[in-house]
Amino acid sequence: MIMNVLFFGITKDIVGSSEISFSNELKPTSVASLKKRLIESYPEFSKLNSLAVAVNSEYADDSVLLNGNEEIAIIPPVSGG
Amino acid sequence: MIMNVLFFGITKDIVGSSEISFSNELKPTSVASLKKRLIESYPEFSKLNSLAVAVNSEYADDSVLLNGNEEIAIIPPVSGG
Amino acid sequence: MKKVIEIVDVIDTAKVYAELSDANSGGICVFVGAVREFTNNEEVVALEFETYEAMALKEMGKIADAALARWGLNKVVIRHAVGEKSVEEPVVIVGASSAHRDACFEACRFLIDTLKETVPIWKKEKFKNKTVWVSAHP
Amino acid sequence: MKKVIEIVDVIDTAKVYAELSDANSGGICVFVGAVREFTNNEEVVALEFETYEAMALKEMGKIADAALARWGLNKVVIRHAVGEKSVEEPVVIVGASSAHRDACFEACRFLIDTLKETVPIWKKEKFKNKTVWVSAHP
Repeated sequence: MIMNVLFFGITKDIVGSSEISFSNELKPTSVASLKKRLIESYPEFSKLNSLAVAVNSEYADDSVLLNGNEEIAIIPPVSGG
Repeated sequence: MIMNVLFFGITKDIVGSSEISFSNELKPTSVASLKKRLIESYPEFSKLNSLAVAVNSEYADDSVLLNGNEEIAIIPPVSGG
Repeated sequence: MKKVIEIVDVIDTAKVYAELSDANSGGICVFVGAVREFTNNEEVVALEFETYEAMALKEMGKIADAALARWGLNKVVIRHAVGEKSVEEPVVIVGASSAHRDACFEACRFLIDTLKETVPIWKKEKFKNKTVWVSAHP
Repeated sequence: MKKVIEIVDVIDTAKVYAELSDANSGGICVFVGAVREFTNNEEVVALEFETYEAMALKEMGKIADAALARWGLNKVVIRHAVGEKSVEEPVVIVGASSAHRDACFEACRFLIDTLKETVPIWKKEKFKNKTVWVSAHP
């Protein structure tokens, strides 16, 4: 199983793709470690006003653990309306 | 010249007409005296929540003088909306 | 036209957005007052509205001007219906259009609150066995 | 249907009144957000909206449920547009329908304020010479 992560808005532009995959041995095991890895790979992420993560389309805080079967999405600052 | 007074809403029902006329010698000379005369003739008026008078389609307080050429209307409690 | 002020027989709710739309408006707030089926647990058959039209239009114009000035609005609509209205029918529509949403919400609330206080329109509630002029008596 | 929750390509403002109308509602409040021509004195060519649709619909549903419960509303509508929108085009419409007007005004304000805080929708402002993701950076 690979872990897919979806990107939207400015994070999609930063990554240059709407989705990236982590292969088995590189999968982050928590929301906190996912964020840390993304910021290491894409330093631009640290300049954003906020960076949230959704797991199975619900906001998930840093402590949430990941097993790799979830739908994971990166949520930059929202600006609807 | 006679003075015509328009009635709306519940005051029209009380008077039984949408308009009454005062002949020359009986014309009230101020908003206050008009109200006094109406309350004497129609005691039901004194039971209303409020009784306003419009002169030339503007709210007019008791001190406003009347010469008989104005458009005069009796404004019971409004309830639009 | 910055303001639309009307007394009408039937309110067309569909056109109010076009009337309030403006290149400088990011926010549009509209309030519609409609006939409710029950008042104090009594079933309402219909409401009947009458007005002193010349004065009502003047007072509605004053309310619109006050709101335009106070909130720097781009557009205002105040439209009231007269005649007999059944349950769910719209009886009044007011709307404000402004750069940001604070102004249009506050202005819209002001429009309906002030209309109910000052505009010479009268409403009779028709129940099954009686009719009552609203607000006439304590 | 007590609530209408949708992401659409084009918002039809004309149908919202029918969606909010209810025999028990004396008040209906609607807010429309539209594209303004100028942002900080810079001319906007268009706004481009994108969404994480599955999550956006879920979050919009939570907001509607919270408003229905808190204000005892009869009906709620939350509808957001995606894609490119030009000046004066509606991008969001929210509405609440209630027995009395206090509730629908407060609820309508809550709907749009909370939508802007929590719903995963992103807006890019397109100016003549640049594009900017709104709120992304300090």
